[in-house]
Amino acid sequence: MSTYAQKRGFGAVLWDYLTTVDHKKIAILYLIAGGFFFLVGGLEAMFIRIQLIRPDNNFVSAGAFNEIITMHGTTMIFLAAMPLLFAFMNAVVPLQIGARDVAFPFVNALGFWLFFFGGLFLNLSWFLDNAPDAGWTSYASLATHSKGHGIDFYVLGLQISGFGTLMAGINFLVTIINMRAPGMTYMRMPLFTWSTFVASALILFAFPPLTVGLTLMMFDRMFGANFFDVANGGNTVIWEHLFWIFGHPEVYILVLPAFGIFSEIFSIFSRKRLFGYSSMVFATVLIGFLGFMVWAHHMFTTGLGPVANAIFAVATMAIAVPTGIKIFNWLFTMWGGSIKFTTPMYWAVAFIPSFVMGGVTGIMLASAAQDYQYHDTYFVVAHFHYVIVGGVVFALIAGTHLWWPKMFGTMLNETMGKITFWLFFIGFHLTFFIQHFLGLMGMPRRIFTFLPNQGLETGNLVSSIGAFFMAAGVIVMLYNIVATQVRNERIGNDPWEDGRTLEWSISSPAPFYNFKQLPLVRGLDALWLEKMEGKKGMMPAEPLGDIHMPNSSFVPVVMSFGFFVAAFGALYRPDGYAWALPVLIIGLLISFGAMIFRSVKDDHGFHIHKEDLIDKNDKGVEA
Amino acid sequence: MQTEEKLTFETWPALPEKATLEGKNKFLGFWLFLGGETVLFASLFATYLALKDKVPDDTHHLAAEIFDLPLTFVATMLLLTSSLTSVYAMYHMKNFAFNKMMLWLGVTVALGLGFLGLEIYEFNHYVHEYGHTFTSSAFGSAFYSLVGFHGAHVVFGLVWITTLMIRNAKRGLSLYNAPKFYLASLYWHFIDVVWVFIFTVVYLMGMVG
Amino acid sequence: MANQNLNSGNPRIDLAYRKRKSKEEMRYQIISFSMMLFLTFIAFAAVGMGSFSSWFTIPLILLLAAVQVVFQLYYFMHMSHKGHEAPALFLYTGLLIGLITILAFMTIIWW
Amino acid sequence: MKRLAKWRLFPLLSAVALILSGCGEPYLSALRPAGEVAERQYWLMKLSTGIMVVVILVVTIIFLIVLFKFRRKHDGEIPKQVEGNHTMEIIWTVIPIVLLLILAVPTVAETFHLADVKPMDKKNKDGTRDALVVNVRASLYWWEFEYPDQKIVTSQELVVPTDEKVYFNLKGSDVKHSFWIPAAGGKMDTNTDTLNKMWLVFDSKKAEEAGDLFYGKCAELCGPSHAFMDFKVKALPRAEFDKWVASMQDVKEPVKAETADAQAGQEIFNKSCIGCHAVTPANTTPEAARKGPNLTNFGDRTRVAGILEHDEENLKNWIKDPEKYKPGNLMSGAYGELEPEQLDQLAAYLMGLKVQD
Ligand code: HEA
Ligand code: HEA
Ligand SMILES: [Cu+2]
Repeated sequence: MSTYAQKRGFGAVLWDYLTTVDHKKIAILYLIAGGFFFLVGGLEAMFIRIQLIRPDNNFVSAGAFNEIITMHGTTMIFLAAMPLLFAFMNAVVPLQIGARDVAFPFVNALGFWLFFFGGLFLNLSWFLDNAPDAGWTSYASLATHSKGHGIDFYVLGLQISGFGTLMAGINFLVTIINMRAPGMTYMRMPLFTWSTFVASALILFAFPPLTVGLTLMMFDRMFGANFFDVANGGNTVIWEHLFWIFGHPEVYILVLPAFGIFSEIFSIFSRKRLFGYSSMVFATVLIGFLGFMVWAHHMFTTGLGPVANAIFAVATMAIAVPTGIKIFNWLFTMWGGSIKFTTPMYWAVAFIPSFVMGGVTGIMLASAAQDYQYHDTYFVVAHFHYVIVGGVVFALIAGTHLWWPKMFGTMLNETMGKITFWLFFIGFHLTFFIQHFLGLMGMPRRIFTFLPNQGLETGNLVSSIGAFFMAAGVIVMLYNIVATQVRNERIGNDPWEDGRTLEWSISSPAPFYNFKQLPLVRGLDALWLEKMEGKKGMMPAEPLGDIHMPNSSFVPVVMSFGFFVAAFGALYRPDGYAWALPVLIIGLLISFGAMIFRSVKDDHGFHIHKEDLIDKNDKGVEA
Repeated sequence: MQTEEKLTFETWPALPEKATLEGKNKFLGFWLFLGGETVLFASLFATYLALKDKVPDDTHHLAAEIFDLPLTFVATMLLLTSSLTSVYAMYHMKNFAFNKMMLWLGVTVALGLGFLGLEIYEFNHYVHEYGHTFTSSAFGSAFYSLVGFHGAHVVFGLVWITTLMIRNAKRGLSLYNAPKFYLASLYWHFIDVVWVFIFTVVYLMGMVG
Repeated sequence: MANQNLNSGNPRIDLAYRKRKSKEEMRYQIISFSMMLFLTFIAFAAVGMGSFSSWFTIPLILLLAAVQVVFQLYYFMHMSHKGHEAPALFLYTGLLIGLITILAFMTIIWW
Repeated sequence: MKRLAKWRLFPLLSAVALILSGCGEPYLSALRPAGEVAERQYWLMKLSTGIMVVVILVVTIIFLIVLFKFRRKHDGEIPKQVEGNHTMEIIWTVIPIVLLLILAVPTVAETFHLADVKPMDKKNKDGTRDALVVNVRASLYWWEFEYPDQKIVTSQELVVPTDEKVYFNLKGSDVKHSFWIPAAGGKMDTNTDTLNKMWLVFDSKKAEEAGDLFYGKCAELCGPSHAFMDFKVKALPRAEFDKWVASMQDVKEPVKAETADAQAGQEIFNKSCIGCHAVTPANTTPEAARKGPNLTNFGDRTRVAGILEHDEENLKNWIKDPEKYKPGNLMSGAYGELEPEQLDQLAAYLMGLKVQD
């Protein structure tokens, strides 16, 4: 497909991607957009670290600093980490379960475009007004107090992209439940698929509280409601609850798929099946479930009372148990294995100590009585960067190297991959380890500068130097990507040679219908089983037949664009601009018009005929 | 089965909404969506319960003073009955009786409209009689958000069912539109489920005090 | 209820069987509808008479609502049918999470 | 992987270096506890750090063995495909549970202990309390401390007696802030909705080490100048504290300006500043009317605006352009431009506002 695409003009390719409903292309869209936002968020992180490199620095102003940290957190979580995970879910999950596509290809595209326009809207705040400045948590009293439109951008942008995320979640759930290939029972699903499943369930239940919270905030700020207005009977703690009922599951939405990626890598590069597969599945589900019972550990100092604090403290600690099960299962997957140190494996291996460091500080935070000291200090910043960067970002980079060949048909350079690794890994520990101590020594988080002679100079300097190492690592990786694509050496089905799951049984990149014939799955690590029996690929589960494919559609872009337009109207309406209300209405009309167009126009898709499939076979396309 | 197939009374499957892969997917996806909606409404209920009767001063009316039992009762009856009529519609859908299905869907829409009319009257009444508005107090904001959100679901459900009816009026039943009708009716039931909690938690409990 | 893909091979038998089954099911629907009406009556009456203490009324009407919703879910929305395992799992998980939310909002917001 | 091991040592080494350098400043660091609350929390930190070090060690040892022992030797090797091992899985389920219990029990106990503020409600017959209670009110970038039983109000500098429990009522007047004196103990939010309560103890010996002055911070993002929302805590022996209270209570009228300059300053103050800043401690106006910090004992303070060295130069700079020092503060633009001479006079007046000698 992509060789074919390259022969066409830029316009045609662009149109192809704007209208695509193919999960593999949507994956690439997510990868590009998420990667872009990761660079933006990383740049913001660099600004933070430059500002804090020495006391009394004035690289950025106080107000701008608050905008930068808010946008850094928001961008990284909502617009970088999650979409990048969606990129791999889209690229890999349908292949891993032996499906021709996701359950709702159209909705898949819609989800992406909603995320994209929501993210765009949020980031336009930099240019149109001021950016949100109340932290990524946007606590009510400060957020309702905040002047300008920053918070409005936050509320509307996240609302739009949140709908996209919710759709993606439902889509993956249905795909995994309904579209598995013959023989692919639940307990034969690869762990990345399992973790996608659980993370999607978390999305399904965690995003509605965020939707409600954002709606209430929007009503308060734009329509005069009183949810958080204490003078009129409102209560700001409601926001804290709603945000964290979403926010805590959110961190597991991020880390579970990361765990899934590492599970694949450990198994592939140790040439061993995952140790304790069923307890891994069980632990994943349990983490997901417990994730909903612990949100108030972010609110220990809010004053919920000792009973609530104690309950939530103990509940939070319980999560260490299933997580520990996973850590030890990974270690024992490698134990007795035949470990090959490729770039993905470097990241996976480095993940273990890094994440455990972050996890155990999480348990310290969970101990309510000590959290009174840690809360809102750099100790917390250190904790969550250890788990997020050491867990999620490591996984994203590892996944990029692991699945790049499957997505693009060419392999990233291993040497440069390892250079990236060392720079980033060293920088990471340099930046964040010392922050534990900064926090304990009395440095609150979210301060735009610190005063000299409070013992905080050295730590901050070290931390900032580390950030430059990370940036260097990222730049090497960018170079690697560009150089690899330019070289474009084609590779075969199973470039790592030790692939175990179905995605490695078809060409790289996969043909647009994925599987000519659905494969017959005979056990866990289906491809590995066949390989061990000396076969080259999977046995088909069905005779060659016509394949039903969905039509491309431009409607998702239009529909998302409508909401994007409407959001501007909603945002500027309270200022009394005459054009605001019409813009709001026009935007909504575009969206609902597109919706009605979609539902009135029948879309039956098309068929690839058997003959054409045989044709391709004969020409020996790919592999 | 393929969606394009022309079917007859004899070949119409037992579960037309799930006869195709698309139908199965839609069916499941929609149920999952309802699972999410449950959390959404629960969050709104929680907010309402936290802010119930929270008003800035005692010139504002409280729940016990404004709610009206007969009005709520009539509204409840309308919505409950519309739930039954949409069951009838699905019964006929399964029996490939297109016209009867359309008839009962029509009745459902009419009942839904009646409910909506009552709700509009009710809100209007609160605003003018008691000065109980969306912006008058936290209680007001929470009340109108919860009940209004449900009302918005009713509106959406009505538009959905009506669009389906118009679009398919001339085409009859097929495996392509059967899942759509089925989902719309599921949605309509779900609206009723939510209403059961609204009349209990908001109105009845509000009147008890 | 067994109104499932019955494939005896003979469409006529199938059809007759299915029709009978549907009829039967329809009877259950009517029964559940009348139950729902009845429960609603009790709930409104309990509040309308106003002669009970709220410690009695509130649990009562909540219970009635719960029962009524079970009727909706299992008969009107066919959750009693086969093939609803995943829907039930997700609906109840949602419900559980929702209830925890409500519990929290009623206990640790106005402390 | 030798290089990996070496690099993993680096953060460890830097940690050790830090610990040796004294874990921060005695007036600011949570690692140098200066009172019962902080000590209890420090004890929990040590306990949990101990547990965590054990966990990390176990993981690291297995990790290192794996990395060195099981690298691929030759290309063709296919290891045995092990499914799992129940005994081992039980072990690594049970041991963490035990470790967590060891942490959970004291956590719960301490959580309840630290929340015990019953003495606040214990009133004697005459309505006074034995416990010292301070009402803390946080406003955009400054702190107000009201001693309800002593009937005095002060701001920016909390004065407390050492070696006894001091109880706090906490609230925020505009947005949410958080009240934190790291050396003395953990923080608690000052909500806008409801009152929070907590207690702290200030150890006399530790106070001495810290020069009798602890640093307090706002620990909840509250706007541009959140970083500058500092306050100071003077911890005095009980007798001296009583003396301070008495001398504060003595101020019934604003402290008289002595020099001519200061008198001129007082006039300006009464014209431009008194609308927000009170200069008597028995501040009976409602909270909403107390728009700026109470300045009764301004001359005794150690910082201007909570952050600047306490001298006239800084004071004048501050008054001239508060925005420059605390962006977004509510004093900016609340009064007209002042001539250099007026600034001198105001500074002279304010610096003379002393209740102690
Ligand atoms: C990917 C993201 C991620 C992950 C996985 C986690 C995982 C955990 N987090 Fe973290 N957390 C965040 C992201 C994440 N967190 C973020 C972003 C914030 C800040 C938000 C903000 O305020 O802006 C935060 C804040 C935060 C707080 C609030 C702090 C405060 O503000 O005061 C707490 C408190 O309990 C906490 C606890 C935990 C715990 C117990 C885990 C556990 O899941 C960890 C479990 C793992 C292990 C324990 C290691 C492996 C286990 C073993 C080897 C077994 C043996 C172990 C023991 C016996 C201890 N986190
Ligand atoms: C997925 C989540 C995620 C990720 C990956 C990161 C990554 C990083 N974060 Fe992030 N951070 C958060 C989530 C995340 N953070 C959140 C939620 C907060 C809380 C916000 C709040 O308080 O509200 C926070 C807060 C936060 C703070 C505290 C701010 C404060 O409280 O005042 C700091 C300070 O050091 C920091 C630093 C960093 C650094 C150095 C990285 C590095 O790992 C970044 C590495 C990446 C790069 C270095 C990329 C550089 C790219 C280039 C140089 C490219 C050049 C450009 C082009 C080619 C176009 N972060
Ligand atoms: Cu959390």
